[in-house]
Amino acid sequence: MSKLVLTEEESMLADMARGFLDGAAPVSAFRKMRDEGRTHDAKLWKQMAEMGWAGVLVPEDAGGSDMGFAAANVIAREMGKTLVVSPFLSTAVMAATALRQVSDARASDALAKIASGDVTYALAIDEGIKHDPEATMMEARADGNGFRLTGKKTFVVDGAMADRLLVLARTADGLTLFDIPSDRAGITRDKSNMIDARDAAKIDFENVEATGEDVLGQVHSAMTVLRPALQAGQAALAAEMAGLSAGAFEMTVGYLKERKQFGTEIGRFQALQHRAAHLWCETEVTASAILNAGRMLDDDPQNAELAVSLAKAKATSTATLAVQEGVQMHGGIGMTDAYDMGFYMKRARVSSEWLGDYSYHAERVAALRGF
Amino acid sequence: MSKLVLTEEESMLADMARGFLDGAAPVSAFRKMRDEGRTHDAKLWKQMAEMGWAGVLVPEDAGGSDMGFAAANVIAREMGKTLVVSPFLSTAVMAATALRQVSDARASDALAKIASGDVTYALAIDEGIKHDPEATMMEARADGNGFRLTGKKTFVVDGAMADRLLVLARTADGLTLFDIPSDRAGITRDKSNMIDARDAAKIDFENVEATGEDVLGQVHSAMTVLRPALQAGQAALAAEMAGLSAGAFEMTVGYLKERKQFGTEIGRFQALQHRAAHLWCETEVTASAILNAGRMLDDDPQNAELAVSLAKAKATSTATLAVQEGVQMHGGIGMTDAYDMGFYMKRARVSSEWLGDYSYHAERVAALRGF
Amino acid sequence: MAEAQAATDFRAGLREWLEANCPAEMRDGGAIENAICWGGKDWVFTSDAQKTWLERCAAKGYTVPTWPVEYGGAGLTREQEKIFHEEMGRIDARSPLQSFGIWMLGPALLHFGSHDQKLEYLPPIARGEVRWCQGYSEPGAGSDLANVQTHGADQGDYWLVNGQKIWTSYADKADQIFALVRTDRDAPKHKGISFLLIDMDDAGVETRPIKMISGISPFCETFFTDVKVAKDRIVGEENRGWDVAKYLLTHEREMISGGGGGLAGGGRALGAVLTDTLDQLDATLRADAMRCEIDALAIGLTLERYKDQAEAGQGAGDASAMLKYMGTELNKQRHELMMTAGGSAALEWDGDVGNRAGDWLRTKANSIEGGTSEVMLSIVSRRVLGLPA
Amino acid sequence: MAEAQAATDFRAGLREWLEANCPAEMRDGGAIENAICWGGKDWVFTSDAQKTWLERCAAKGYTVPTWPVEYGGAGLTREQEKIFHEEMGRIDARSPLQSFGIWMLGPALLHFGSHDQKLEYLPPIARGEVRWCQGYSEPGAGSDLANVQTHGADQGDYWLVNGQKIWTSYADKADQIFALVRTDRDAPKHKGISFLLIDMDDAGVETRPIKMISGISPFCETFFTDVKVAKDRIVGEENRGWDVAKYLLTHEREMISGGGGGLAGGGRALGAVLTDTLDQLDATLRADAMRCEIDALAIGLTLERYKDQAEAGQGAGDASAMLKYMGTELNKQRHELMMTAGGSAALEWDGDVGNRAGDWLRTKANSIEGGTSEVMLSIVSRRVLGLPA
Repeated sequence: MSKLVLTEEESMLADMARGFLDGAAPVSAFRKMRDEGRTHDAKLWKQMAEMGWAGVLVPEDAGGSDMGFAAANVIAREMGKTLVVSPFLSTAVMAATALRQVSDARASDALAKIASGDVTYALAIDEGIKHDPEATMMEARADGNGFRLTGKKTFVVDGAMADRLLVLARTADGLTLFDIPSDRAGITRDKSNMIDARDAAKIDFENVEATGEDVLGQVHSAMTVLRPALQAGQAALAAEMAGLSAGAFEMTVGYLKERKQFGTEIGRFQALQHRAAHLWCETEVTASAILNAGRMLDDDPQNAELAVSLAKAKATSTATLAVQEGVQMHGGIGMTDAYDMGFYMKRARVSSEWLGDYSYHAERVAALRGF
Repeated sequence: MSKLVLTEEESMLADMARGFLDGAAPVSAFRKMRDEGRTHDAKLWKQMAEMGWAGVLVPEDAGGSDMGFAAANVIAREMGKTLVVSPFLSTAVMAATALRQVSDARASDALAKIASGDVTYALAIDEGIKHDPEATMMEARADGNGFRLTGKKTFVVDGAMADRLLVLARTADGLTLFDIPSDRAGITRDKSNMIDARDAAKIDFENVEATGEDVLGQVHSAMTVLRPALQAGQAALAAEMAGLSAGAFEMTVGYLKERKQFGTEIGRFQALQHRAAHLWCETEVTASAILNAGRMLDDDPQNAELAVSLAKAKATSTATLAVQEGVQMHGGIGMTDAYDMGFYMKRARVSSEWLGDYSYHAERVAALRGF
Repeated sequence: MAEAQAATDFRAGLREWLEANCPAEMRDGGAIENAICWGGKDWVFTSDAQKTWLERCAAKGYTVPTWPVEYGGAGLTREQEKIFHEEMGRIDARSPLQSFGIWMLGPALLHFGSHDQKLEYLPPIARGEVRWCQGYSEPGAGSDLANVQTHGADQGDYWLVNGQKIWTSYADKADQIFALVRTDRDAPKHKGISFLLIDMDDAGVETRPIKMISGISPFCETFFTDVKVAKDRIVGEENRGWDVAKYLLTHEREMISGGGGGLAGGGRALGAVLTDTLDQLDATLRADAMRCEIDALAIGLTLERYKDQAEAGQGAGDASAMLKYMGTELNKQRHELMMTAGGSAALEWDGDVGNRAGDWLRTKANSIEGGTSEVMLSIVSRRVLGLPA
Repeated sequence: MAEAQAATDFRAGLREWLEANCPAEMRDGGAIENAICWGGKDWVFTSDAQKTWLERCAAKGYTVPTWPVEYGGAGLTREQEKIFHEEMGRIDARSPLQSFGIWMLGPALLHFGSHDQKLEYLPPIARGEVRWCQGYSEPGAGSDLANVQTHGADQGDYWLVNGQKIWTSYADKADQIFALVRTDRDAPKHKGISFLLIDMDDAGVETRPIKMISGISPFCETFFTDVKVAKDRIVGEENRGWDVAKYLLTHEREMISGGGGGLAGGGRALGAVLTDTLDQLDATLRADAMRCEIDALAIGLTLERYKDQAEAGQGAGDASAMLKYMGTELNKQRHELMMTAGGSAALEWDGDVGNRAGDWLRTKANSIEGGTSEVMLSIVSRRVLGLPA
């Protein structure tokens, strides 16, 4: 098992990412997008692709940089710090991981397009208000040599803008994953007005045609392909949340040092000091869980589930605490839209929910630990 | 509904109780009993009987003072403050309440003996490690005109010293409550070595004879008699725990004001101030829940269950916090046997468990509130 | 027994009146924000029923049931007030009127105002004709409320007021503002403040809404530039405004803590609300919901207990700080759980579960406005526990 | 690849050695307190196997696997140490020896001691021949550890030590004590302390056990009356003992945080332990157990991470304060849940579930000894976050 310490390459990657994002995508860039109602910055994504981020999990022979899951987490964490909006998680992490499970020419081709930044994906998995792939009801009815998809998906993150969709549907003997363009006849996308001002959609499928070619992996065996993708996504999302926590925390500690009340810096008040210190401790142990998840996905993916659920659960509780303390310690100003702290709180809430909330992953940890 | 404020009589009762207990049963008296291995102070109980405490729930025509449940809670709270050991809860609150549900000469006679302090009771209810009367397995086999009791009871509080036992057993069509002397043939009492240094026992029943006369209330209908008794006990125990919290809290705040570290009173450290203040807030809302439980038992006993479980649940969480903070804020000295804080912690743990723990009552609250 | 009979009679009479006078449309509890009738001269009633209900209640004094009759109230005792709320709850009647005038200025005037001031200001509040807002906080002052910079220069007949207030709730919709103004710059911080009443229509008063993270703007910034405030527009004595402010803060804290009916009122259990969207609560959510429910009930009972104590002449002292702290922290927790139960549906502005996210974000201000949780704990620490400052 | 092969070879050799040398009776994990072998000249082995196991390990340096071979260790690398613990865990082998000499004095000597001191003191520790205890705290000093009053008067060849220590763990069973003694009363608080080594058999040393709330006496008070301590019995420089103490505190904190194997070791999940006594966990207990399990895993990984960082030359800085705080608070929570799951059986001293109550009460000292949780948070606040003191 690799060591729980950033490699030199990973540290360099983090520094480079930070340097790039501080220039190209600070929080002010997010604010601008939010104000303008945009949820995608094509130019930024193209730059990320050029740096190898879009292809972080794409094999080198398909044009990727193939840096691995721990590296993907490093990038996601830096993005989280300044609330960077991009198709990174849906496309570069999850869709790429799913496609990598399949070794055919079509998948290779798709991976190449991901790496070059020429195609974006969204995962159309959930139908209810909570993450639960196994509960999929959407039907893929056999029809000639292919299928007809009918049903509704909700909380499809990046779903309004994505070029392609990975759609989970129920076939005769199980679940099947389809890889189809999002403009196929019968698909209606309804953009959701999300509190984090990012792309998500409700998507309606009305007798949508899918051929055998559109099946990703084997029919009735979606989870073989989807599970690794979800795990990769959950780990990277945890990393993004850790970055988000760090970003919010940095703002908060800065404010504690600078803001004066009753004639002194509020950072001198011991009650606030201890709460800030406790929060820092939580961020530290969370960092370990996330690093471990990346290592397990790279080294022993078959047994990574515990590590991944641990990371997502812990990242969720820590991010929740970080933004709550962030708002409270800022006082009134933290509640205003003109200040950035609210963005962190709203993004923390959405990412807590996406791909399984605290309880979902805590129950996974419990099950895997034998209770 | 009576008001949620102590009446003048109740305030006077509290003052009198405090005055009496500070003289007759301060914490040092408990320490002496613990050191000597005693769990009962007959002289003290006789004095309490003379003040009307043993008969607090006994009708006046049976020689009681009949002050009601809220008054019983007032006495229990004052006892809790200085960790007073007495048969008050088992005998004066629970057994008396059970006996009061039955209007026959034998019950009247028993109540009179309770009021005069001439008989003590213990409730032999539980068989497993958690409170659960409905799970009773102990058999009372019909035998001629009477029954034969065989089985084991555990955590029988006051069970090693009590003169009589209220025993819950399973009969053909339900549960039946028996009122029998604790020295009846076939009963073996095994004193438990409790962490709170009080009386509790495991009791073995081997083919113990019980006549129809020994049945309290109706055969197969134990709960009609037992439920009011348990509720009264749970409320009074919650009150005792509130007193215990207050006692521990008073020690702790006193220590914060007096103890110096790093050149100043530790009570100046804001982190400790805020934790102490939070704890006080918890004790305040707990007090309301307990007062409410007393009022409901007096005014509308049929609908008191929510109030009682609320009181016991809240008293449990508050007492737990009070003793944890008490030990931590005292530092090393609070961990020594020579200091009293540990007594509060151990008693808090036993009373948390007795008659249903936090979860037990929280689940009752949830069920009664419709979820 | 006579007392009990009087209560029974009062209840019967009230029930009859409510049956006859409360419009059917007003019997929906009105728990949602935009069902509230705030009153004021610019108020637009959302329905005829809302207007009728306000007028009928105002005529009986039921908008401010415990205020004296001569000032527009119904003069109810504490016992009668309880019955009033029970009977209103029984038919799920909306509150006819809510306002900062009722919650805050009214109590301040009843305590500190002259008879003439009470006659002048209270009845219009009770009738919903004048809407008030409060001007306490200033930019940068934060929790240090006595750090008032807004200045009132004594000009003989009037004060010339200049300065800026922030977090003035609904100032953009209010007719009048009660504000803390420094009228003596040389006195110690707490001794040079006066409690002034200012007309929002006066020349030199400007107000601007502040957009909050919840997307709405319940608060404003309010600017005073050479505003003339007549010398009789003061509550309490000159330079003794801090006493009024402290008194009012107590009321504000009780209100925010849930005294306005949110928590203590016989609302549905949180756990039951959560199952509106989730079939089953998992262990974590169920455990949290039980804890919140227990706390909500205990805090609600504490509010009742303090009211009973107050009636019995036992002051609750600094307990309002406790209620404010416990109530607002609980409310934040409740909304966190509501968000969790709402899942992805709660992540949209105005999605399938309404404005759940907006309500959730709004609660984050609860533990800041009217004194932060930290200030509340410090008050308890010092004034109740006597710990050294 | 050569590195990987070397690791594989090491593992194979070790496994073979363990199979051949670890007595069957020593393969029970030994998680219970009285299975620990503490060593020392008065030590009475609980079994022949315990003695054999200690001797065999000591001969290989496996009582202190990472110490240099010349000082009694096995000179293992971090990688090898990991493998060592994995292989020990695989056969559930007991630790052959635990002691304050291994955890604390050893690291201090390795860092601050002279070569001669290392040769003199370390091998007896490694062989379990000398048992050490620590003398840091003094009555009344509490968290203010540098508030050392025990005085060492310079008498030329020796210091004449007078004073009193408290919380000296197992001082009644130890052969030697390492103690903080004030050797310069005129210097600033932290600058006049020396780190002295004192023989418990010396004239003038007395010790008395302190009974704790758990009923046991792991701690003592220790008194020094005119005790002569030779000038070479010092670690580090005269009056620079605080540097040694600070360094050691870090080790102590890591140890208390669970570095001793409690948390990080592949122990059973808390939730599974709870179901030993309860058929089913209710919602509250299950939720709490999951939270504890998540925290335990994350803290355990953090311990690993810091060790890996240290090996990579990245200092963890003041992170030991974090580990100490998180680990001990978690441990207290775990034992609270163990008590809840144990129900009435856990309320007896030595009842059906063993000494669960004693263990629970013992954990309450975790967040006090070796620096309170409050001190740990203040260290993080100041040194890591840079908040003003």
